[in-house]
Amino acid sequence: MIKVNYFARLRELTGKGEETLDRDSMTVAELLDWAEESYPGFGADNVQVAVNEEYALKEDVIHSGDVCAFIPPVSGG
Amino acid sequence: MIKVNYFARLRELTGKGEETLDRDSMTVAELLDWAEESYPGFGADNVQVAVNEEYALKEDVIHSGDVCAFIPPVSGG
Amino acid sequence: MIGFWNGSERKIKMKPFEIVDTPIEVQKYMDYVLHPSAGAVVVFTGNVREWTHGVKTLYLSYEAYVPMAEKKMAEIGAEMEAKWPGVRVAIAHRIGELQISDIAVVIAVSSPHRKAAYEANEYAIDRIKEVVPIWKKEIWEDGEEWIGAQKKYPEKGVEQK
Amino acid sequence: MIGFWNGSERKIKMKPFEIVDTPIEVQKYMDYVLHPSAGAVVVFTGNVREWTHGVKTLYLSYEAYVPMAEKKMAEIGAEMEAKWPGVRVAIAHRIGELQISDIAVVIAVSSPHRKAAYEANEYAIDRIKEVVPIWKKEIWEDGEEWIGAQKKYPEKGVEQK
Repeated sequence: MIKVNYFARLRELTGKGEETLDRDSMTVAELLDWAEESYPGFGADNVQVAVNEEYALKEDVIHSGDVCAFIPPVSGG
Repeated sequence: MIKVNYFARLRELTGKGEETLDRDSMTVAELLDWAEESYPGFGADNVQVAVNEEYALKEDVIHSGDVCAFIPPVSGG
Repeated sequence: MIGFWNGSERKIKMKPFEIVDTPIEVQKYMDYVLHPSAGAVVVFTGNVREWTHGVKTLYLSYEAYVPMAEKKMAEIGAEMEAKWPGVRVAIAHRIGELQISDIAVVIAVSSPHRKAAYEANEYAIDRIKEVVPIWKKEIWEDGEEWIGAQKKYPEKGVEQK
Repeated sequence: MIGFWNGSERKIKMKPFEIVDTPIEVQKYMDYVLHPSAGAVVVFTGNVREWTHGVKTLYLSYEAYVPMAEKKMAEIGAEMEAKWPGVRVAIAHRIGELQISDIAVVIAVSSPHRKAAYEANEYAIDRIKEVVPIWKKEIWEDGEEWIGAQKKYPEKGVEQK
């Protein structure tokens, strides 16, 4: 089980703050592809993924129990 | 009558905060020379003069009624 | 770098890198970074501006991935302490609805000498805008939008500095 | 640039460039410079540091030529507004005996955008140290001294910037 969090534009687009994927493992790239297919307009090209509160590379592998977050371009300050 | 103010090191050296000179006019250079002669250790080379709250040049003329101040190197902040 | 001793029970209990949902009191963060070896304190606040590019903002709404945002702010603090030895840092960012002139972010930096305090402070806000997962939505009279520069997925993750 | 309207009766009555002989409250100066077009506020405080060049300071004593100091600080504010359009400035310097960590000077600068606020603020403290008639005496356990860099009488007066 992989948990994913949605924020800002993506939270509004998906209509949810979080959900759980029934997977044992997948790469960050695979997670982004899944999101793009599941949610038209997701815009995965401009979204980063954090795994366990750390920015991850596309080839990094996500394991069951990890907490992921889709990070659209930040705009704090 | 020309009024002069002393601050910081010069106030302590002269033992006074201000005094009045019985002159009608003099240049800034003359005022500095007078101070150097009157108060050994005045160190006029490192003292600027303000006339009516504005920094003055050595050749500027001070007139009766003006308020002068000896300004040793500043160290605010 | 968090929770060091700095001379006051009250200060020890403060969280120097935090996301808050209530108005930011600047004095608290200034007090936190002040200590007897500090000769300078530089504080930055980012405030909600009424007009941006000729469009009138009604209010802003900020959202954060709170635990990661606090972690990233603490990392920025550690970067600052490594680059400018002797600085002490506190950063807070507010989330929720903010009105005109409200403080969105405060950065307090103390240093023995002033130059490092200015430089480190400006570094902090630049880094916050790069890496801290916080998002701003502008709400105008005729619409709203989540703000954020488009950028490609980094090849090597977010740049480490 | 003094006494402009900025949205509050209380603010109008404040003196934005002042020498004070009581503890400096930073919030007052931050409030003064804040207005709906300000997106950033940068505040600098110069604080009494316990150690300077390995010598322990007991306390400091500041003295000013008050009317000229306030006039010069206001001129610095005008210089800043000319160089960085849109900034709003308040400066206060305390005189008398100051203890360790006390604030000697506060500079508050607001600006639509942050870069100008940082730059203008740093400009202000540099100029204060150059031209404002204020003097600092350091008092140590075994002596005391008026501080101030030796310099020759300027040929063309104090540099105008």
